[in-house]
Amino acid sequence: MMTRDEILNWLTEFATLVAENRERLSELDAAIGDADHGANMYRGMQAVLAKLPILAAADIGTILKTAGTTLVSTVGGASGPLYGTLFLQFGGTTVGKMTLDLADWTAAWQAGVEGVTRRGKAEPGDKTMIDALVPAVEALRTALANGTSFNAALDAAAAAAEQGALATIPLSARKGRASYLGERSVGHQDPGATS
Amino acid sequence: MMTRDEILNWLTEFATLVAENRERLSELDAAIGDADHGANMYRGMQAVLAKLPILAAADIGTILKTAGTTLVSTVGGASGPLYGTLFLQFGGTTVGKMTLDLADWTAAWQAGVEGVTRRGKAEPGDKTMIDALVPAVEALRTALANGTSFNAALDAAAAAAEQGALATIPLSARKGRASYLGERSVGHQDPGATS
Amino acid sequence: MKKLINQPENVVVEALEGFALAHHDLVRVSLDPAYIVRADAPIRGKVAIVSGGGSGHEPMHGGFVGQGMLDAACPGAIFTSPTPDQILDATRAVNGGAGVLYIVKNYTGDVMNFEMAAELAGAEGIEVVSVVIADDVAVEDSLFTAGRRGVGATVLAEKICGAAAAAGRSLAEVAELCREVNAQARSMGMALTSCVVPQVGKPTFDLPADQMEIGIGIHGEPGRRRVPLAPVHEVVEMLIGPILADLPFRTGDAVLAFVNGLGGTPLIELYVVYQEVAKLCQEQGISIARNLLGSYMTSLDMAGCSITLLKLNADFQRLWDAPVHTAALRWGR
Amino acid sequence: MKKLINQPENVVVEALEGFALAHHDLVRVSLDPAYIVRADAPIRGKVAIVSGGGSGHEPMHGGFVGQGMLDAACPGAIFTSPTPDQILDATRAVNGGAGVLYIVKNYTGDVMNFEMAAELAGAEGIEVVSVVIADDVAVEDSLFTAGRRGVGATVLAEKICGAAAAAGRSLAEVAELCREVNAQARSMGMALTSCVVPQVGKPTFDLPADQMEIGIGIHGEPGRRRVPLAPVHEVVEMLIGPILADLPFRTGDAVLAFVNGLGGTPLIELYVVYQEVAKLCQEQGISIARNLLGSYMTSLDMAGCSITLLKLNADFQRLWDAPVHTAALRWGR
Ligand SMILES: Nc1ncnc2c1ncn2[C@@H]1O[C@H](COP(=O)(O)OP(=O)(O)O)[C@@H](O)[C@H]1O
Ligand SMILES: Nc1ncnc2c1ncn2[C@@H]1O[C@H](COP(=O)(O)OP(=O)(O)O)[C@@H](O)[C@H]1O
Ligand SMILES: [Mg+2]
Ligand SMILES: [Mg+2]
Ligand SMILES: [Mg+2]
Ligand SMILES: [Mg+2]
Repeated sequence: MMTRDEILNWLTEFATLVAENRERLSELDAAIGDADHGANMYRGMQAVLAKLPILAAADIGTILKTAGTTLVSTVGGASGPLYGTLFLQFGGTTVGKMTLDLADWTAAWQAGVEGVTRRGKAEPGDKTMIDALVPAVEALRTALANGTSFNAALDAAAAAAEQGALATIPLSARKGRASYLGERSVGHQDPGATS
Repeated sequence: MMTRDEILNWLTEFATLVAENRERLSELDAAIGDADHGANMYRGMQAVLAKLPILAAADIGTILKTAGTTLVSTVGGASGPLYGTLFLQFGGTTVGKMTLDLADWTAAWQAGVEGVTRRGKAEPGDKTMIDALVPAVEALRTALANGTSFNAALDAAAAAAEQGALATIPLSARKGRASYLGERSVGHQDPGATS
Repeated sequence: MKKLINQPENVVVEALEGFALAHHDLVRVSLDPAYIVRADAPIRGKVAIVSGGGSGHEPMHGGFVGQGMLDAACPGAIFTSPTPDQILDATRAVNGGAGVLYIVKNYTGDVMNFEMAAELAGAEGIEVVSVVIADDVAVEDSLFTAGRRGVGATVLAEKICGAAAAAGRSLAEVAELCREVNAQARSMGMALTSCVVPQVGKPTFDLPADQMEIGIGIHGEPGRRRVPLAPVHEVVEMLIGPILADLPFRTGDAVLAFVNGLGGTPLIELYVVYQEVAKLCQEQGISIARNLLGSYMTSLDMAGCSITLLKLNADFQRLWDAPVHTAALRWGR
Repeated sequence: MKKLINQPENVVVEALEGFALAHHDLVRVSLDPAYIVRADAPIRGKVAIVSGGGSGHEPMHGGFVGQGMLDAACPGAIFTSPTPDQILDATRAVNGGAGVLYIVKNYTGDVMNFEMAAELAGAEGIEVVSVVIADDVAVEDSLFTAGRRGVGATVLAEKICGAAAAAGRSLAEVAELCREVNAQARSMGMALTSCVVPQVGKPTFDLPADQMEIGIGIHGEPGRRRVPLAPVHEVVEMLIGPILADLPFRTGDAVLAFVNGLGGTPLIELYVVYQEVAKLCQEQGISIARNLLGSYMTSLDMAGCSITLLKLNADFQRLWDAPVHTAALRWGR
């Protein structure tokens, strides 16, 4: 079970992580060229934080959707539409809810990952965040089917995401799309914050 | 006594000195800013060298005038008109001559220095090459009046020029025109080559 | 970091303010969301052209807004594509009822944000067609994003399509023209130095004093290869070779040659580069019928250049020659 | 040294070749002696305007040759004024019988070489008047040469006098106008980095990573003072303060503001600078009625900027607005 307050805390925590790792994220992005990922995500998550007060009474769907539109309209770059879509889809499947059970949470992530895949046109193995997200969703689904507890399911998802990200390492040099490093750092934090 | 061959040698020697000191001249010029004096004088004296073969049979006036016009038309900057004028005036006073005695040489330098003063509008004490040239001419005149030998007169002129250049050192920092270093290096070589 | 700026996070908005003040005769500027539209927008019945991308490439794209070129430009953060709502607002501001063409450089972020904006504009009943420019022969599949990067051809496409829109062509026609320009243009760039992103404060990559990077993008992406410094005639050969081979350009072709500086390159060097480009083209029997020379698509303070060749046809050439009046490009009337 | 060049001693001529090839519609170029004249020179009955100076300041002056501005430009070696025979040949090529104005920046070398050329031209019966531009408030008596250096006002004087000559004014009138522009304009510049003269191969001066030079000239001459890096609003205050105080500019004045990049400065920074200039002028009740923003008078690869303010009157403003069509400046028709 996850309450709206926990969702708000989760967003705040994610914003803090981004703020703390801002320079590191840009440095990792510099490896593929433009050194802006830290500034982009920082700008976006600060804007999300600024919206939280007016969301104090809102339902989870509204909170997550607002986070999504805010990311889309403040981040830009590749990460704006992708993170934005993820949260927009989270919000779309959780409209009106004040708590989420494991089934809700699994559905939200499933929709989120589908949205990101549609928007980014990346497939598993393409060396994008999809490689971390897809195994995480699989883990959530398995947990749901097995009746695992909410917290154990989140741990399993985080572990699966981490493994998925690690599995892209060898692809990195070979395929050369090299989004790898930026991916991995963000991919880690995201499910990490989730659990 | 100086023959046309000695004049040709003197020009060649001066060109060699400039070529050897090219980088040093530009470095000295960099102290006042634009770091081009070495390249300028090198370009000019190479052009003069290239003219020497067709001057093999010419009189001293023609040789020196040609050197002057060549410097004017290839050097540019401040040094082109100044060195050009110096040589043009040398040439003007030695038209048709195949040898120069001390009176000729003194008259040539006197005209040269007057030309440079007119062109550059610098007065003694202004911290320009004038401060080296004027004492040199004085020395030549004294030598002529005293019946000194040609070579001794040249030595006296060189020494006077050197002293004149040194005398500008204290002015340097104070008046701040700072043409000093470029001046001094060139001022040295010029009468140096003369003797 | 040596830059004429205040707070790094304010560079884009302060530059935009400066742009608005300097060019109030040509453009109107919105600061939030950030976009630039021509002063007389919207033009009833004319296809509107909107472009945009990260900042740090000035004068692109804001400097191309005006008569005969772009109707709107959307500047993102430094090296970061603009957001859909910037693009959507700009689209609304310039839509003259004849549809809107988005000219998008091929970077994942640009493509996705313009795509989202197009969906939103479409939902409002504004007809939008996007054309993606991908002319950089330095990459087959870029390190940076799928497919070739969009570089110099963007400037040429914006000028040529702007003229076609001004001449009254339909959205479908202008979009098709844009695809043709993209198909007939090839580019490649090189860097002598890296660039410094203001919010990062140090060079994106380290390039030793005796090395240069060949096949660079416009955001400091890694090039095709790193090589020792060489005389510019060799540098131009390294760029022109792949360009000529790729289309391929052939003896007898007439081209538009675009020699572009990357932001830290003095103009005198671009003229030297142009002289080498002209020499090499002549050797291949390719005639340069038109040229553009200057720093039009920059990468912050990067020193280096890019070369773009566009194979001309009569239509391209006529449209290139048509009047243009923007902050950065002006001729005719 | 990182430059897009071949042999350092060939930079000027190769750049000139590139210029000739790129702008053959606007100019004719002589390589030896080196000068650039407008393609339709001489214009019968029009006062001709000739300028020139060392190379390394591109687009000045060659980029200003054309309709409504200069009739000829004489590029010297890097940072070295042209020689009298270049100037004389250019003078002959553009003399249309109504006399020739030399616009000369105040540097000893420039003044002397133009003076010699004027004497030679005068001996041939060509009427020549020289006007020396000296607008740099950073120096009372320059370290570099007697009197103030000629900097940004040169560009403005060439544009305004070019328009006056095109409008048929006499040599005496155009020369007097040139003196007035010089009298009403003040400039000051600063450098973030030094510049590298190609034939020297290393920076003319050393400027530590945390320092900048205020009151710099355009050949790497020492500035008024060296200070720690500061936000651009402070930098602009350091430049605008002496400029405003010197003329002085007063509340209610209308000015032309010229924000100039020195060669290695990206355009985005110039827009930030312009925004600060506009703010400071507004605070003083000075209105910027016209502006020019770009890298028009450079110092090789130096990063930095200069600011020029010209107090406008109706005549200056009308002549500024008049059509100009050159490689570097274009408007009207
Ligand atoms: N097609 C894609 N699908 C999923 N994620 C992607 C895709 N393309 C890029 N990304 C992610 O976006 C990150 C880059 O984001 P950012 O630096 O903010 O934007 P930009 O790449 O436009 O500079 C990459 O590290 C990668 O995680
Ligand atoms: N008014 C003057 N009278 C005499 N000599 C001068 C005068 N002004 C400059 N000079 C000399 O010219 C030298 C500079 O020459 P150069 O560097 O070739 O030209 P520029 O100063 O134009 O770059 C100075 O070092 C100084 O010796
Ligand atoms: Mg990035
Ligand atoms: Mg010098
Ligand atoms: Mg980016
Ligand atoms: Mg000089």
